[in-house]
Amino acid sequence: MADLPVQIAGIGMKNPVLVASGTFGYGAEYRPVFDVSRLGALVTKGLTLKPCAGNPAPRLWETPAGLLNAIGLQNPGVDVFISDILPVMRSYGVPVIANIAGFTGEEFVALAERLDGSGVDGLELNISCPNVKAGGMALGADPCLAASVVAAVVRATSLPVIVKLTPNVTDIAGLAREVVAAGAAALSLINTLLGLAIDVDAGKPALGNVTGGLSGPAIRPVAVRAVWQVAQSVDVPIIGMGGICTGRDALEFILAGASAVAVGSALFHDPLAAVKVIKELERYCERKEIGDWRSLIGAAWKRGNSLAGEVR
Amino acid sequence: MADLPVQIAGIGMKNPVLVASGTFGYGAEYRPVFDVSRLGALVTKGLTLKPCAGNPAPRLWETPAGLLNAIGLQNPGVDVFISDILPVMRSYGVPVIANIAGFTGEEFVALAERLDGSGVDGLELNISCPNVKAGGMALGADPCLAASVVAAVVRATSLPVIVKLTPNVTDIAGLAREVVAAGAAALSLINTLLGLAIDVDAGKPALGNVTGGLSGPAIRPVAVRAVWQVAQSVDVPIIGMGGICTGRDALEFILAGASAVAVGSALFHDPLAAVKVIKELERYCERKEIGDWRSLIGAAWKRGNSLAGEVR
Amino acid sequence: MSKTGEYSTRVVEHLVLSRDVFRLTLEATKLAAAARPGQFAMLGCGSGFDPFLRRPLSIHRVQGVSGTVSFLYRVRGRGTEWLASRRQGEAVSLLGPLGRGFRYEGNSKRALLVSAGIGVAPLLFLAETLMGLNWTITILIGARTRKGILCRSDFERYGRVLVSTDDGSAGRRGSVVDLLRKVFDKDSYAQIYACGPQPVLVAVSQLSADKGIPAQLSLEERMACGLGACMGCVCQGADPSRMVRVCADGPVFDASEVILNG
Amino acid sequence: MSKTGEYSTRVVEHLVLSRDVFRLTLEATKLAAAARPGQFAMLGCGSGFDPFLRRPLSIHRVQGVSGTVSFLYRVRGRGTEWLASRRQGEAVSLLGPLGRGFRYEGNSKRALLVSAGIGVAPLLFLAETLMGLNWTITILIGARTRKGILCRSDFERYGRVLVSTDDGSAGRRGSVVDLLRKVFDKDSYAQIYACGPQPVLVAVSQLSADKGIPAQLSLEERMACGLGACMGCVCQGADPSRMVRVCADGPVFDASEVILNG
Ligand SMILES: Cc1cc2nc3c(=O)[nH]c(=O)nc-3n(C[C@H](O)[C@H](O)[C@H](O)COP(=O)(O)OP(=O)(O)OC[C@H]3O[C@@H](n4cnc5c(N)ncnc54)[C@H](O)[C@@H]3O)c2cc1C
Ligand SMILES: Cc1cc2nc3c(=O)[nH]c(=O)nc-3n(C[C@H](O)[C@H](O)[C@H](O)COP(=O)(O)OP(=O)(O)OC[C@H]3O[C@@H](n4cnc5c(N)ncnc54)[C@H](O)[C@@H]3O)c2cc1C
Ligand SMILES: Cc1cc2nc3c(=O)[nH]c(=O)nc-3n(C[C@H](O)[C@H](O)[C@H](O)COP(=O)(O)O)c2cc1C
Ligand SMILES: Cc1cc2nc3c(=O)[nH]c(=O)nc-3n(C[C@H](O)[C@H](O)[C@H](O)COP(=O)(O)O)c2cc1C
Ligand code: FES
Ligand code: FES
Repeated sequence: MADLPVQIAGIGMKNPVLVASGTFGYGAEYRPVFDVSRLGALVTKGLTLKPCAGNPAPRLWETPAGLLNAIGLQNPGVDVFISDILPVMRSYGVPVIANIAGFTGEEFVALAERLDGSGVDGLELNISCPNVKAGGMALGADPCLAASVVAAVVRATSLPVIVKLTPNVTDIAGLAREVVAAGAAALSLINTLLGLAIDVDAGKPALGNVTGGLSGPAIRPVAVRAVWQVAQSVDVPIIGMGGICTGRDALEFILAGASAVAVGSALFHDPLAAVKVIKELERYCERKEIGDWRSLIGAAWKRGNSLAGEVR
Repeated sequence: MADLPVQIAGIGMKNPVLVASGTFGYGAEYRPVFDVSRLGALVTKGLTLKPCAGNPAPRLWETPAGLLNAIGLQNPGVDVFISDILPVMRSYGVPVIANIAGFTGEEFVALAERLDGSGVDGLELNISCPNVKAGGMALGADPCLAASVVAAVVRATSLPVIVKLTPNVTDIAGLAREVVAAGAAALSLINTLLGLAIDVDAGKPALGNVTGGLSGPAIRPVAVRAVWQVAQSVDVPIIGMGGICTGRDALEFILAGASAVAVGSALFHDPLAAVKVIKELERYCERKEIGDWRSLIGAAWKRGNSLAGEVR
Repeated sequence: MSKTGEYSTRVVEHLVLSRDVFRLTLEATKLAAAARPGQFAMLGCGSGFDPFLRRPLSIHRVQGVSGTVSFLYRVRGRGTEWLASRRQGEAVSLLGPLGRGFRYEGNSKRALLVSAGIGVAPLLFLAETLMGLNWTITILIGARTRKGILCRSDFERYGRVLVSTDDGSAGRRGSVVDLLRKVFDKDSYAQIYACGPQPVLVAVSQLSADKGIPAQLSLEERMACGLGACMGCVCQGADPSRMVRVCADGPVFDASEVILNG
Repeated sequence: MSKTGEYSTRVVEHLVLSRDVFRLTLEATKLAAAARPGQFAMLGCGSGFDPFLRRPLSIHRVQGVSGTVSFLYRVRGRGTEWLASRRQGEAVSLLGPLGRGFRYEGNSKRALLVSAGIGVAPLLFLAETLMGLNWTITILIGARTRKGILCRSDFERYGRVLVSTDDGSAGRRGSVVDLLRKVFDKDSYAQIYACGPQPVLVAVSQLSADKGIPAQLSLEERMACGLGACMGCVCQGADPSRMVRVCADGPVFDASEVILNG
């Protein structure tokens, strides 16, 4: 099989297929279904400083080719994560990226400090969660605020800092530039789209939290567009995500400029989706006799440079 | 059957079900399939000052539960519309709303002046088209620019001015407030989400225009969220659209705060979708013995006022 | 749970039991070997990405010899509608067995099974298993009308069956909760097992607390992963600061572990 | 076109002609009565909203007596795959007949039909119709291999059939374009009708211009409405400032009306 190695923010991975934060728990949950050490890296559910009970139920609502969720960052807190969960995650022999969510800039810094030296391989800053009232999207949609948090976290940790962006903004490329200037070593995009559904029978919003985040195949064209725009605006690697279900979907992101991809909601449709994506990418590279798969990154605009100008 | 009358920006309609601009041509195209006079109102394809050839092919790309399009406003221009097409549209006995698209603020004013007294019943300002480089979304995503165009058009015409908003902004409620302050008599939301697909076989963007607008059921949760947010922020009626396929979908928008709805891409899935929506709304009101259907408008937040505060 | 996996199964038999209730039997040898009463599976419902999520269905019956697993389901929306169109020989994807099933404890080995409507689904597998363990069981089945009483003759093989209908067209007139109260006053049980609509579960939970008899409830919540990973399917735990996952911590809970609303 | 409508039809027969080519026959009385050669229909493909769009398929054959309409299609992606799973008696939604079909003019009543691969689909209906109008026709069918030659015996009822394959496993070795050039040098025709991949259409168009013999081409473009409303399915018109709609202005165009790329 073709080799698909990649380095993201200095983290070496044997292939560019990750899982999206919050859809894969802490890895152990999927172990009965497939060998999670097949993945390029594991990304944790969003961690907060204190244990977090999350939002009231219902937290899920199916939509056409998609899913609205409003989990609200339920997690046992960073300390329990470090003591009880991380050792298990590390035993899989795959890099572990901790997704962290502060309700303030200071909390982001405190989380980063706590995780420094803990054994995680990198941080993913979730400044884009639509399901919490403080921090999250409010913070991540304002380029100045976002940049200041990123700068503070970068100062506070020796770990590589990946910043996860929200698509719920007018200008995602501008936001990306600010965040990279502030020191982000890589970007993850996209987080969920802000959505809402009404339960017509009940006559009220379907989710306990009223609004939720839309994910799944439905949002893929928005995610590919974001990757396309941002990849042409910054020089750091991008982890692309949003509705990736197949190797072909992953290739869309890679050709648009992603150096790695993450499989999220697709796992709910097909729990083997992530391994299938890996296999399909391997097979594609073999069939096309591609020497270094990384030549595919951004090929859709690098090849025909006339295209590249049209979108910015 | 239940009566479903409504007034939007002073335009009286026998029911609140319209068609979305650009998906219904000028009405004649659908006449072989159903009686278009069943509709609450007709909305034209976007009209420009001069004839417009539109974007290069391919212009369409199917996505999960959705569609990317980059038509680029192909139309014969406002003069041919007034002389050749409008008389036919008026013969259906249904209000006609002209969707207009200027590439500059001046063009919007010129279009409005040309249509004043032409026999159309209202204008829908498309300041949100993602498929043109000038005007369109660029203009509609900037609250100040948008408001100045709206104010100028309102001054220039005696027709009711409906403004169609783009969801590709950080704060749609803020944008809506500016536009209403500038004189919009009603709002249409949402236009398409900015998206992009890569044709993996070809290794380049699937659409001739590179980016396109995402529509269809996939975007419905984003559209309902926009209506929910805007309806609680302004006092003008809202025409809700984005993935409406059934009466139940229409009810989601109405309960979220829309006073009317438009059926767009659903027509491509089921050409009878708009008439089915009307029938299902009628049946719902009868079954639930609802006296005035307008009591449903915004009922999801008006009822439990505790909900209303959470989102703004 | 070590045999939990993603399987591509084939439809062996698909029976229409009433207007909207179906019994689907799948060839699924590993699942049949691993499944325990009260566990469930997530079934793929649809050919494209819409519907997007899998549907959770309780394991209704297991035929170890033939390696088949049956589900009893009511057509509710688009997912189950699609499922109902599957014919013999066609493929169905399935993730399972999932969750924590029923536990069998108690010295008297006397159990009361309470269900209403489609809630009978997981209890048949339980009844069969309890009989194999020499339990004495009483099964209460409630429904709106006679037609809604499902699997009566199946249950009769395993114990005493008592039935109630809202309209009195079968068994006692009234709800299964009334029936439950009556039965309860007369006999004593080591365990109550319940599955059905929220009001039934709330009543059982209440009675369990009042009388000090442990009850196990099979809960439902909207699910995405089914594996405990997404935190989507929560219900209020007895400790109010803790939300429990129905898919992984349940779907069967001791009545004392959860706080039901409604 | 006045009978254009949205119909719910039933599968009468569904034949597998080769590994990935199917012939679907639907009960569709009104469509059968209204359809003209070269027209097409938009078929609903899928049970949910994914796939979302209908698929355009040419009307391949019409049986007026039984009120059935047949489509000949190749499984290409998810839509046609779904279609291929439809069994006898199941429902298929259909919008049609759509578009402007073939026109029959010319004083010599001699026609040359050129196709490759699945491009034969609309030409069979045309051949039958032309024979009814007493035209003399020659049919050229190209494919990569013998197995790709479709409907040969059907066409033989209506005229002379010449075949070419890339590998020489049937008929002349080479492309149908080579065959076309040969035939063309010998005989004369009032009309050429062509349907197939872009290179075939480009060659026919070129030849038509060179020799001054009118050609009609059946084009393909991605479609949404199929009715001329959405402006999605355009192709470059001969007047470069005008984009023509394949669904409503075509799908059959005079070679001189359009500029093909490729
Ligand atoms: C652990 C568990 C076991 C179950 N066992 C059975 C069973 O044996 N037989 C049976 O008939 N039903 C059972 N249900 C309920 C069954 O899952 C739903 O009826 C089914 O998902 C409805 O899907 P639909 O597409 O027909 O309805 P839709 O309303 O179209 O579904 C939309 C979404 O809501 C979810 N949903 C809808 N109703 C429920 C529900 N009651 N519980 C959970 N999710 C729901 C669906 O899974 C889907 O994601 C069980 C539920 C759970 C959680
Ligand atoms: C007027 C017309 C008549 C046609 N007649 C026939 C016929 O008789 N037999 C036959 O086998 N094929 C015919 N085609 C092509 C046929 O429509 C496509 O093969 C089919 O839509 C592919 O759908 P899919 O879901 O299998 O492929 P996918 O690639 O999954 O389809 C994705 C999207 O692309 C569109 N698409 C893909 N290929 C084409 C294509 N070549 N032309 C137009 N849209 C396409 C689909 O409609 C869909 O919207 C015709 C096309 C047109 C425009
Ligand atoms: C149930 C669920 C929980 C999620 N939780 C988190 C989270 O804790 N932190 C985060 O950064 N993103 C979270 N996300 C967003 C995903 O990581 C991902 O960005 C998004 O879902 C788009 O990818 P997808 O369409 O492949 O799921 C969550 C998504 C889902 C569906
Ligand atoms: C093919 C197509 C063409 C469109 N053209 C226009 C247009 O000319 N003017 C406009 O304001 N909106 C246009 N739209 C946007 C729709 O009117 C509508 O806002 C959007 O598609 C969301 O609704 P839907 O999901 O129901 O289609 C177009 C949409 C499609 C799919
Ligand atoms: S469904 Fe994901 S945790 Fe239960
Ligand atoms: S498909 Fe809509 S105009 Fe042709």
